[in-house]
Amino acid sequence: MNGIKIFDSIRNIEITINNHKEEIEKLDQEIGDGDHIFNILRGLQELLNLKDKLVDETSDQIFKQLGMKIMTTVGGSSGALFATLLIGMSKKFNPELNDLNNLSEMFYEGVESMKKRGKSDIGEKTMLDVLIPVSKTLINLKDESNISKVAEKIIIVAKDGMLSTKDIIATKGRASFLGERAKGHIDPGARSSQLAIEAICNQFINN
Amino acid sequence: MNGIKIFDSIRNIEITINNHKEEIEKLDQEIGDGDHIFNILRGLQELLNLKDKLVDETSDQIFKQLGMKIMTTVGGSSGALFATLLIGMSKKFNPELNDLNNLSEMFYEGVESMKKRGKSDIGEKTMLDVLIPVSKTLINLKDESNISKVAEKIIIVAKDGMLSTKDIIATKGRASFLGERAKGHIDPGARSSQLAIEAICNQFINN
Amino acid sequence: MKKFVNEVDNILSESLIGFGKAHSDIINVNLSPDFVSRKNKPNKDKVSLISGGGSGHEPLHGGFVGYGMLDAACPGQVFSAPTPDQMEAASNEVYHNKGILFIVKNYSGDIMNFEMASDMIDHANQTVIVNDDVAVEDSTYTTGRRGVAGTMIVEKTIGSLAETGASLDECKNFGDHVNNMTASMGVAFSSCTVPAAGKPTFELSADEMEFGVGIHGEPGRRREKIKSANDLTKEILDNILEDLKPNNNQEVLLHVNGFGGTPLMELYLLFECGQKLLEKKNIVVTRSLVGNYTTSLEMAGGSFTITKLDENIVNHWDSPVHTSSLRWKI
Amino acid sequence: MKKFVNEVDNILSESLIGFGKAHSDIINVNLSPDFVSRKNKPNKDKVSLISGGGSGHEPLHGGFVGYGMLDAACPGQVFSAPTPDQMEAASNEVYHNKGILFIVKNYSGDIMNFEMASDMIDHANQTVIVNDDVAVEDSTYTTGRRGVAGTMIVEKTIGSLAETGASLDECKNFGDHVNNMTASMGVAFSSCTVPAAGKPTFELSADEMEFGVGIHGEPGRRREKIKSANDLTKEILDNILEDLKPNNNQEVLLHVNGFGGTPLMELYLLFECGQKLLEKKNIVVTRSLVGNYTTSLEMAGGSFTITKLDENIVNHWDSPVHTSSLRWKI
Ligand SMILES: Nc1ncnc2c1ncn2[C@@H]1O[C@H](COP(=O)(O)OP(=O)(O)O)[C@@H](O)[C@H]1O
Ligand SMILES: Nc1ncnc2c1ncn2[C@@H]1O[C@H](COP(=O)(O)OP(=O)(O)O)[C@@H](O)[C@H]1O
Ligand SMILES: [Mg+2]
Ligand SMILES: [Mg+2]
Ligand SMILES: [Mg+2]
Ligand SMILES: [Mg+2]
Repeated sequence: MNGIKIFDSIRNIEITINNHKEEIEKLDQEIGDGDHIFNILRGLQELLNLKDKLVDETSDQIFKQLGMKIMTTVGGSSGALFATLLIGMSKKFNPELNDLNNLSEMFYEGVESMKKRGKSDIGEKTMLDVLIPVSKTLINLKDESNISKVAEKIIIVAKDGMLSTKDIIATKGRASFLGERAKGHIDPGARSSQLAIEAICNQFINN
Repeated sequence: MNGIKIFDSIRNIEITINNHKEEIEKLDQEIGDGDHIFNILRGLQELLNLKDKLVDETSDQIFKQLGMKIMTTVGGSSGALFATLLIGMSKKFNPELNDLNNLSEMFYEGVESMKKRGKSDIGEKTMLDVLIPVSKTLINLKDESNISKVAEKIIIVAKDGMLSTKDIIATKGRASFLGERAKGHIDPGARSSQLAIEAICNQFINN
Repeated sequence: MKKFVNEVDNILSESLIGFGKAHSDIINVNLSPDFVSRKNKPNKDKVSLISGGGSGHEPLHGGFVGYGMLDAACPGQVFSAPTPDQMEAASNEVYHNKGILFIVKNYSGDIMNFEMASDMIDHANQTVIVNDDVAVEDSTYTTGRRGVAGTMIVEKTIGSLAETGASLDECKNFGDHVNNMTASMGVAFSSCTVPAAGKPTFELSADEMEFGVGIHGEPGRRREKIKSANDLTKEILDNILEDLKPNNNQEVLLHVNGFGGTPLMELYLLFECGQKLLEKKNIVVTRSLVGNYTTSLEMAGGSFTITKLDENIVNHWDSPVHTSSLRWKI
Repeated sequence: MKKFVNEVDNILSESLIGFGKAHSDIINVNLSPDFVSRKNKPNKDKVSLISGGGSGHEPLHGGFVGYGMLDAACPGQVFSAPTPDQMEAASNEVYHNKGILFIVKNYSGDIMNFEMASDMIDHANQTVIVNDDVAVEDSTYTTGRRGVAGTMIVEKTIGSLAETGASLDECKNFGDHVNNMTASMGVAFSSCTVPAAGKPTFELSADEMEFGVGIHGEPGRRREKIKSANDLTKEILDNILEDLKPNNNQEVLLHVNGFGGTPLMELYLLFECGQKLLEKKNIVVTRSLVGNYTTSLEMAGGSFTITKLDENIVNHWDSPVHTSSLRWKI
């Protein structure tokens, strides 16, 4: 893990999200207020702008600064949540661990912070339906030596999580206001999170 | 001239105007504010509602009451002008004259009152481009014995007047705000006046 | 047509009744003939100000009835001038011995109906005609310019002067003066829908606007492609300033008026564009008003109005006013 | 998309700058982080009230900053909750020794960002959460109800109490009380267009409405055929009254709020429908407010809000207020 790799991942996420711009916009228009894609893209753009400034810093510093940037520029639910994720991750950074171990622990911590911030958990039709299973799977596979295999597994877990939001009733977030009416619609935050995770995983599979 | 005939004419006017509702509406939308047809129809409806109350009154009383009704219910330019026409006409009613003579004098007086009220004259792209030529023709033909011939002549004069508004620049009324832009458009008030006159004339031709 | 309505024919009366109930502390609503009048008659002798015009421009004029502004307002049908019996009845209701001043926007229908009213009433009366819209040519051979968003500035300032007990002539002259110092121009992005018509008055394609539109959705100078707010502002203000010919360091009131369908966010942005541009031209915006004051039902778009300020105008603008849509210092 | 705009990315900041200039007598606008604050800091110690939320609801909240109401407002991007650094900076600007009270509409994004701000600031602070929208279910297992047009009533009344020097606890409790006494519900006839999206958030066919719509154009209870104003009023008020359970002869404030694209004429008509219906049910409308106060950009439609009045609420509603969009007795 280092600055170059982190910013490469962000770049990949941004490309993927941009490719699914209309789809994500539509998801939030259907069961939310339509701003999710703009929040996400604004955040990613702000992060990429920090590359020159942060690329040589230590990874924990980078995560923290990225989190702060999201926190102060994105807004909305996703701004608060992703900022919390990144800042949470930065706190568990441990340079003595190998990357997969380190990332697994960090991600777990980040997701736990999100759960607290959002007072939410799995099964509430939110991005956590992607992020919690991913976090658990990472912990389970953290000692796996075949990174590519881990990445492939994570992609599947993320996709399953994302799809699972389709048929549940939301109890958190804006979709919760809709009750039954949100059934049959995928949660926008779950979709953008899943795409982001897939983008990162693909980096490891391709390498 | 009597109450029955007067209200028959109004009824005929109302039928004709209703048949051209969309057309008149469109004319005022193009170079005005779109209310002309509603003003006219509201006025005609109010007049028809007075039938039972007024039908047995003397003709001058009927014209005066109709004018007052228009004045207090129509509004806009056409309300002020048609009220002025009818009230003006009522003032010149002379039971000693034959109908054509009487009507010609009355109409002349009514149109003169309108010119004063509107501070306007022929050639300004208004209903007066119909009403002034009609008034003049009536005066010229007031001793003609063949009423049907008079009616046919008036129909032509009214139509010519109406069509003449198409290619002039307005200097009065709402279309005057448009300058050159109103060219090529027939004045809505000219069209509704012409249709009203045609409706009355047809009564005499058919008889 | 999607509107809050029961019977289209009753929309005006039901709305007026609601207006009367919502502001029963300051106004009375009379129906047939329709007029809105001040509830608490001023106890001093003053000139009575009466305005009116077609409905659909709310809050103009009924929303400006009250202390420091109008004594009465006569609403016509949507976009149709009111009838003279309305002005007659309103005159009888609000007359206080110093005469009646009518404030009329310059449209044939309004002019004629107010003239008929003037002929009908026995009280001394005069008329101020407002014609602030520079979008249309002013020539002695035509009806001249339209009265638009500047009307409320005329109403506010004469209203204040009348409260001081000024004479009918003084009020009339001051009204003419404020009108001369005021110029406006607007642009529409969409049409409005007259309830009786049930469909939009005109159609604009997705990238078109009506430049110099009237407040009834009448066509303006031309139809053209939409432009940036800065470019629009420049074009509109150039026309207004050409008319007003302000001096260097002229102090002005800058009024950004929304036509009804444009969010406040955009109106404030437009104010910013206008203020910036005026500053560059050494014109000093010392008073401002931003909002939907002279509307065309739900039309999207807006207008700029500038009034050149002198000591009198500014004092009468700042003085207390208590109406349902303009209220300060009271 | 036809809007008054230069660059879509600058619409908020240009608009805020214009807002600041147009009301420079009462407010300051700070950019990056964005917040609006009172110009003349109260010289007595008082609780500082800070609200905020996504932009696009103007005049909420910036239009309610000033004497007798908010000390500061933090506008986010259009329909996106503001970021915690905005609330932190605003808190530092307006703190006056008696603590900070945040007034937050009940949306995940707002709740979370205000919580983060609360964690960040050192000043004593509490939060009133407004959740007046009865269109959505309130259950302990969900996020609960949305905060909509009732928010400004909460802001007005706590604002008044805070001016008296009341403590942070008193303000917080009173805010919760007013929120409990308040319920709202609305209906949309058309969508709004978020500037960044450039196209409408949703589409309704010519005879459809969104019943129970949210103020961001989120779906409500159901999509259905349009109805007469009376029928709509009945359905909405039944829902509100079921929630508020007013006593016989209960005195209430009736607020008809426009979402931005509906003319005042219709809002007053809606008020009339509401007042008539309440009268039949022996509910007495003693205070009223009609207009565009909590908007969804240019969305056509509107909402009813009812607040059950007690002596405290009515006094704090009536007390002087001087903000750019609500002003009386001062
Ligand atoms: N309390 C919460 N816990 C977890 N995720 C949430 C919560 N509230 C919202 N979300 C997520 O945020 C997404 C919406 O983000 P966004 O549109 O940016 O914010 P907003 O809902 O405030 O408009 C939802 O799709 C959901 O995944
Ligand atoms: N000063 C005038 N003199 C004569 N006719 C006029 C005058 N002003 C308007 N008109 C006529 O009135 C018609 C418009 O009537 P209407 O639409 O009912 O009133 P408004 O123009 O006030 O909306 C015009 O088409 C024109 O024929
Ligand atoms: Mg959203
Ligand atoms: Mg017309
Ligand atoms: Mg008209
Ligand atoms: Mg949002």
